[in-house]
Amino acid sequence: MSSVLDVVLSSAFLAAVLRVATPYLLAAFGGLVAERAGISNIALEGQMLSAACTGALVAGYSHSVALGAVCGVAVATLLGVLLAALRLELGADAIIAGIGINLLASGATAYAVYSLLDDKGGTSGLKSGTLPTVTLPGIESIPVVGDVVSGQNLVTWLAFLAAPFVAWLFFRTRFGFHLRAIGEMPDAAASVGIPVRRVQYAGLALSGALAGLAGVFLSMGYVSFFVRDMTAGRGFIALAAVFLGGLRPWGVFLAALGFGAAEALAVQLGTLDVPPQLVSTIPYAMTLVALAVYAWRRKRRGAAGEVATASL
Amino acid sequence: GGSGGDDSGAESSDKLRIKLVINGGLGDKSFFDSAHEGLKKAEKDLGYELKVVELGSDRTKWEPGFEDAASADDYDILAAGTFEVTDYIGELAPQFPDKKFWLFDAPVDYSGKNGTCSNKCENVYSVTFKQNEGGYLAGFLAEKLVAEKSLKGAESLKKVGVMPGVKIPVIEDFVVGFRAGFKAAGGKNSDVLVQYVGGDKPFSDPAKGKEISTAMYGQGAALVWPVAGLSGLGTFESAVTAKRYTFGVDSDQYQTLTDQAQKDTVVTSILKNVGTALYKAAQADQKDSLKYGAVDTVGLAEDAVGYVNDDHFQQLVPEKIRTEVQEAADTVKSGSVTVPSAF
Amino acid sequence: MTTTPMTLIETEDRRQYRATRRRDLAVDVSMALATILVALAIGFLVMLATGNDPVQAYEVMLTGPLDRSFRVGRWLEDATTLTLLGLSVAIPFRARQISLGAESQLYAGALAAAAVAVFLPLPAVAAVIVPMVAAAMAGAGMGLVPGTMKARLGANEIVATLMLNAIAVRVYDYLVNGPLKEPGSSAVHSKPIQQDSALTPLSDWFGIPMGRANIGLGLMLLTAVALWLLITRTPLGYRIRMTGANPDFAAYGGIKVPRVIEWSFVIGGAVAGLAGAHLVQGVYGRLEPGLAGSLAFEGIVVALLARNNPLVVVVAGLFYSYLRAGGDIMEQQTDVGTEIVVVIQAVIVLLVTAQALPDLLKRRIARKQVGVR
Amino acid sequence: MNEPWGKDGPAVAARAVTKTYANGVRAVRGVDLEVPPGEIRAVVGENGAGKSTLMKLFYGLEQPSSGEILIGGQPRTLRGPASAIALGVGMVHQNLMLVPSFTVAQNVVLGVEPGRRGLVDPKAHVETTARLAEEAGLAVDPRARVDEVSVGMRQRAEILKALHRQAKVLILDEPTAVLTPQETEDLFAAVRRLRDGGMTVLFISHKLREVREISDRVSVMRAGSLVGTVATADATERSLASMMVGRDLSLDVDRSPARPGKTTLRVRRLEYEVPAGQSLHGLDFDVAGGEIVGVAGIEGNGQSELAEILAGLRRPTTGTVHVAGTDTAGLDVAGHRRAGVGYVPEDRLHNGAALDGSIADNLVVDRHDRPPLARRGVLHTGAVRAHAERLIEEYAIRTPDPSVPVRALSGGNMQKVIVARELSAGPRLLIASHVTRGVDVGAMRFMYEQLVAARDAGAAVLLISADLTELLALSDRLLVLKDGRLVARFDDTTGLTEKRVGLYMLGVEQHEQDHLMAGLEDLGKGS
Ligand SMILES: Nc1ncnc2c1ncn2[C@@H]1O[C@H](COP(=O)(O)OP(=O)(O)OP(=O)(O)O)[C@@H](O)[C@H]1O
Ligand SMILES: Nc1ncnc2c1ncn2[C@@H]1O[C@H](COP(=O)(O)OP(=O)(O)OP(=O)(O)O)[C@@H](O)[C@H]1O
Ligand SMILES: [Mg+2]
Ligand SMILES: [Mg+2]
Repeated sequence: MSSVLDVVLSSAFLAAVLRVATPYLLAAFGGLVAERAGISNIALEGQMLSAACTGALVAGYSHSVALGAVCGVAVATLLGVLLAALRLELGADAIIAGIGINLLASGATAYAVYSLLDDKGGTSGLKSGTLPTVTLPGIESIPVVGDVVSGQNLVTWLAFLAAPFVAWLFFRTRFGFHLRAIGEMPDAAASVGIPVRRVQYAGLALSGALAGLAGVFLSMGYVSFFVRDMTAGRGFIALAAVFLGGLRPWGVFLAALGFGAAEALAVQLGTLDVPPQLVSTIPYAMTLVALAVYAWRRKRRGAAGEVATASL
Repeated sequence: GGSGGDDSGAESSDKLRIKLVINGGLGDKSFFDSAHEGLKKAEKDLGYELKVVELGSDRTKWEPGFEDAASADDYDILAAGTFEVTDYIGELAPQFPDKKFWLFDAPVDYSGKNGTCSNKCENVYSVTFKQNEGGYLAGFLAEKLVAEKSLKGAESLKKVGVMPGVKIPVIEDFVVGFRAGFKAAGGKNSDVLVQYVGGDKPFSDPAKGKEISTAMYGQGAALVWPVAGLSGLGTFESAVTAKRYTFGVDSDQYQTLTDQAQKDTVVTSILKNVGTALYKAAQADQKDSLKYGAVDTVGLAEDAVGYVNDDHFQQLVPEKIRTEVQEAADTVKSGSVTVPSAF
Repeated sequence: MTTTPMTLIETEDRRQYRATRRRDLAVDVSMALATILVALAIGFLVMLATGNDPVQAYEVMLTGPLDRSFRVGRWLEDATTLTLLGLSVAIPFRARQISLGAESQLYAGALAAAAVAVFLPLPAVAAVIVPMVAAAMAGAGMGLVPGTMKARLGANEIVATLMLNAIAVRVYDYLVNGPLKEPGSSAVHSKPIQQDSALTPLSDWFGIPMGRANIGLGLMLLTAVALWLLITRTPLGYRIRMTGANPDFAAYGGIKVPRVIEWSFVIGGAVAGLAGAHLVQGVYGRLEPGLAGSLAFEGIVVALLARNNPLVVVVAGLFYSYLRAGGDIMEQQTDVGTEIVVVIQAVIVLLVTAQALPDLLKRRIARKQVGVR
Repeated sequence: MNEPWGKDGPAVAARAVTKTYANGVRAVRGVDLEVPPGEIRAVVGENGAGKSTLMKLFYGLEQPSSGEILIGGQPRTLRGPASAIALGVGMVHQNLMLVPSFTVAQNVVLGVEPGRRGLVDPKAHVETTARLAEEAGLAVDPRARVDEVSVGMRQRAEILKALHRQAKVLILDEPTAVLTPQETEDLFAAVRRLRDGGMTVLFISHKLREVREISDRVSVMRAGSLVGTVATADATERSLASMMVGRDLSLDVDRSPARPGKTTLRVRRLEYEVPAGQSLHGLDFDVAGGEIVGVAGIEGNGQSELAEILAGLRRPTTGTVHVAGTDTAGLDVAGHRRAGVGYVPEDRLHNGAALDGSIADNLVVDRHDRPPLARRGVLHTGAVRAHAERLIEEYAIRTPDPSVPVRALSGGNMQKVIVARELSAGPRLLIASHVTRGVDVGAMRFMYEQLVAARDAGAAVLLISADLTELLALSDRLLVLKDGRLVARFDDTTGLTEKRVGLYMLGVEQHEQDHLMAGLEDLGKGS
């Protein structure tokens, strides 16, 4: 048991938590913004995947990591806009449209990589590089904290800045104010002349961009290449974090971080002699228990006013 | 679709047509890619015609996919791999007695007792690999390297790591062999860290592969051996960061990697020459010497399994250890040592 | 009192209303067909752009599944599982519970069906039925977990079901690779089920090869009809509909909303469990790793396409499976690659859900009819 | 911020405007209407006459199928509310358009927030709102969440919303439906002040007395068409009502004296503690079968809580409630309904109806599992439909078909659906909350008659209303609630004036405890 404690308190573990949590955080904030705008973004997975693929390809061919990252995020943003357009212009169900976009991303990325590189697996044959790491001067000398944060990727920093950013956006900006009003009561927003659709488009674009950043991190930060389907279900975990976090920025932050911590822990404990499939259930089981406890406590407190969720 | 191969050949009447049916996708950088390479070579050198069908990872599509592939009259030889498809081949071979079937990495049930192979599968050639022997050499080499402190920058470390994708017999066979080799070389079982990638995409989640490798290096592993397809690509990256070492798997990863820093971490690759075995089968078939109706089990002795002994290997590994590893390989080849198996 | 006499305007509205409803139905159906055509046209362009022969590809895709009896069988087998999964989520969807838990329920059902069908010797008829009942119960139990969490605690059902899926898939994987793996077998799967437990293949009935299609098809049709009756013709169905329409209203009317929510999950779970039983007893004859593929997820698409109407789910399931089968055949028989097939399927999914086109058309017609503009 | 208006001409006008909804309902038919600046114009008509639709056309929420909308003397194409707002049109909707989790202040400023460069300034929100409220004489708590304040305050917030946008035309769609008499007075004073400042006001109400009090002229709509516009001075309530329905209509309620029977509802020592909302303190009262007991009080003094406790939607903290001998305090809603409790809820949109459900489904929620609708676990859709057809007929619900979703009904018709359901159950105890809120004169009269008929059939009726006129006209006895306490009890309402009751509602006067408890039995075994 004490060895587990040692692991958890080690700076290597904490650094791993930050890394593992990065895509969850960004994608979860993407999901949060969309949910609050009144359109569930099930397409997080596909947006991440497209961004990861585009980022690695563009960076590989242009030899510019920055350009790759920008293009990756841009493609995911467009997919966010596409989801909004399908919902708002064609009246499609957001969930099916999201599933459709995920399918589209899976097929199109594989096709792009294959037709450009003649490789069905991914872009590992292409040198595309990674986004820079960030080290704040002086921070390294701080014990533990220094070890944990130094050398983390730029995107990891952005992921952690995303929480205050989204909170600020929601509660301090006019845009966020309108977005929340629309998500909760579109008729009320429309009746005061807020351009509901435009705000929803913007919200979904932002949602896609955040998911795109998460995807770019996977192929240009975590590792330096794209692999078919490399998002591996992270978009859905992020979606779970959105709801586990009660649709509130800091709640979502904690939930996504919790997923990161649980997965990092499962990785650290993975060498113990327990069937691997069972070890890998740990994050999910923990979430389920946390969800139940959280709901039970909220119910006991009798807090009313749960924010409306997606409708079918 | 009919990717791979030249479909344009109009006057292909006398060429034998091979159809490679993959219950998964190409691009795994190991198993299926290796088979594909071998058959492409056969197409080029031996004058076959090759068509590839990918069925994807959705298992509900495999059985109908094989049925479709077999009942179309656009092939002479149907090649497929893995244990998962033995029953499909066992069903289809008797239905198409004029066609030939090559099954790699698993045998059909030639006895015909379990409802398949009603014709005793006399038109099926199976080849299986003793990957445990490769694993044995990997384990043996790994223990020698840490015991002799010959890995630069990792002299103080005693542990080694293995990162399989999932716990299934074919993969587990590598691991069992590795443990046996490690022990045979004098190592302690507890110094072998084994951690599976698992999750939704165990063979294509390089981010998780990297995280796991990083954790194993963090726990004091001098080298990590990924047996997890594309997830293993993450291991080479983490080895560069951790300044430690790796083994490749299935194909010569020193050759397939493009980044020099990553190449430098690869001590050797444990080969499972699926492609070579299929190429040999193609050669034998042209000479009518391929043994249909029986399973061919190949391993170190047949050079179907082995390790890469190139310049880089010789640079990194002292002569003494190289000799010891070669001796260990010889004992296995000669049969004086039997490597335990996961099967 | 004295109701106000019906004014002329009201009788007129009534006739008009009926006519509008009939017309709307026609518009809905024809627009559904039109959107499919548009989707196929887009796919046509995609194939042209990627250098394939779209005409031949479509011919193969659209006629392929009916080409041989075996392929018809494969289509029906796939549609059976897919439709059951669509039905399983349609019920909680009707109560506006966004259950994405069909996957976990299916695996629970498959495990239960296999446990009985492999290990428990039973007399002939019972050998078929008992595993199915066990599967339905296991699926229902699996559904009850998120159902109760939602109904009694208010825990978000999307999270709960996604988490349960992840857990169930992994535990299932562990069991199939470990304790339930057939001893002595090199491949990973359980022992086969006993002969008596197998669902009779349709080949035995029709005397032609029908692949793995089996009488589970009939079971699926019965289930769909039963669920339709449940939703439209029983008090419980009424409660489910009202809970979905406005839970506060349902509660005000004396309906025990938490109980209804639990029931919707339990019924959905039972049906997903049956899908698991179908896979074990009809399709594979044993447990195999990952035996549902991506069907559980696609079941959601099917349910939503059908607007959660059980009878329409059957149609949507048959349609979607046809597309799946046709896509695979096209992939094999033409030069169109897997990736492009996936892209075309995605386009179809995206367009078929588009609602605005029929609505626009309806508005047009409505205007015309009243002689405006 | 406002776009230029023409020099003269009407402030708002419609020219041959017709509106047909997507479902084919033609709600407005060739309407020509002109409202000059600085006038208060009332628009009256039956439920479903098209008043709200016409207003939505002025506000850009719906677009006319044909015809022209003029604002500020010029024809305009209103693509959405934003264009209408820019032209200086403000609207307070019949169904309130507020974001529940936002504060009153946030709702007031939503869309035109004070603050710099895309940022919001919460303090400025509160200040702006407080200032506006002060100026207009509309009391609100700017910091309170909208879902936690009374309907009256929500209504006031809506008006502040329009004022905040500096509207030149203010559309008020049934603003007084939920207000107390005092609040209505204050609102009227505010509206007159606005009018005198040059504002044009379009005012919709079903309360003809208010219409006569506030408006300059009245336009009457019937079945989508405008049937006439008269100067208020020339109109009587009765003449307006006749114009609305197209025939003569008496507005008086004939009510024979009550013949109270045995006690049906017995409430003893009822205590209800809640952290948010109004608690109830030691309520004791009886309602006998065959009498209508009114509950007066300023909105938010415990009426809603009392109604929901009696209906089973809330559990009392202590105390007993008996309905016809059954102790219902511990029962759930279904138990209450089995005991014979019917309830017309205060907020029909919240829990009175499933808006997307059909009328037929909405009419059977309390009886869907009983014969004749359900037998042996089978719900007979034919019976459900027949049941709906019968009630639609009996209660004159204006709809082409029982399968129409309730959402497509006008407010008054929705209310009829609810009342039809509750009354047709033949309740022993009927709790009627704001039963005529937003319904037209014909329906109002009809509902009065239904309540009296239910009483005469032996039901105990507890009538909760913000409309004192209505309470005094209908109640055989009257109770007054203040701060969750019973403060007055009038066993005879003849000759009782609104003024007098108002004194008790405001807490100026109070009855003695002995008087309140007189004649109540079983006080000892209160718990
Ligand atoms: N969710 C619910 N809300 C309200 N009443 C309910 C609910 N569920 C059951 N009831 C009623 O409670 C009683 C007992 O319920 P139970 O489900 O055991 O009965 P049942 O015979 O199965 O009823 P049904 O045939 O209506 O399904 C019945 O009168 C039933 O109608
Ligand atoms: N969004 C809509 N879609 C279809 N029909 C509608 C819609 N809104 C209103 N209607 C119909 O249009 C007609 C006029 O409704 P409207 O709301 O304008 O009436 P109203 O005069 O405001 O009635 P009330 O006094 O009850 O508020 C009614 O028959 C109503 O059912
Ligand atoms: Mg029942
Ligand atoms: Mg109205």
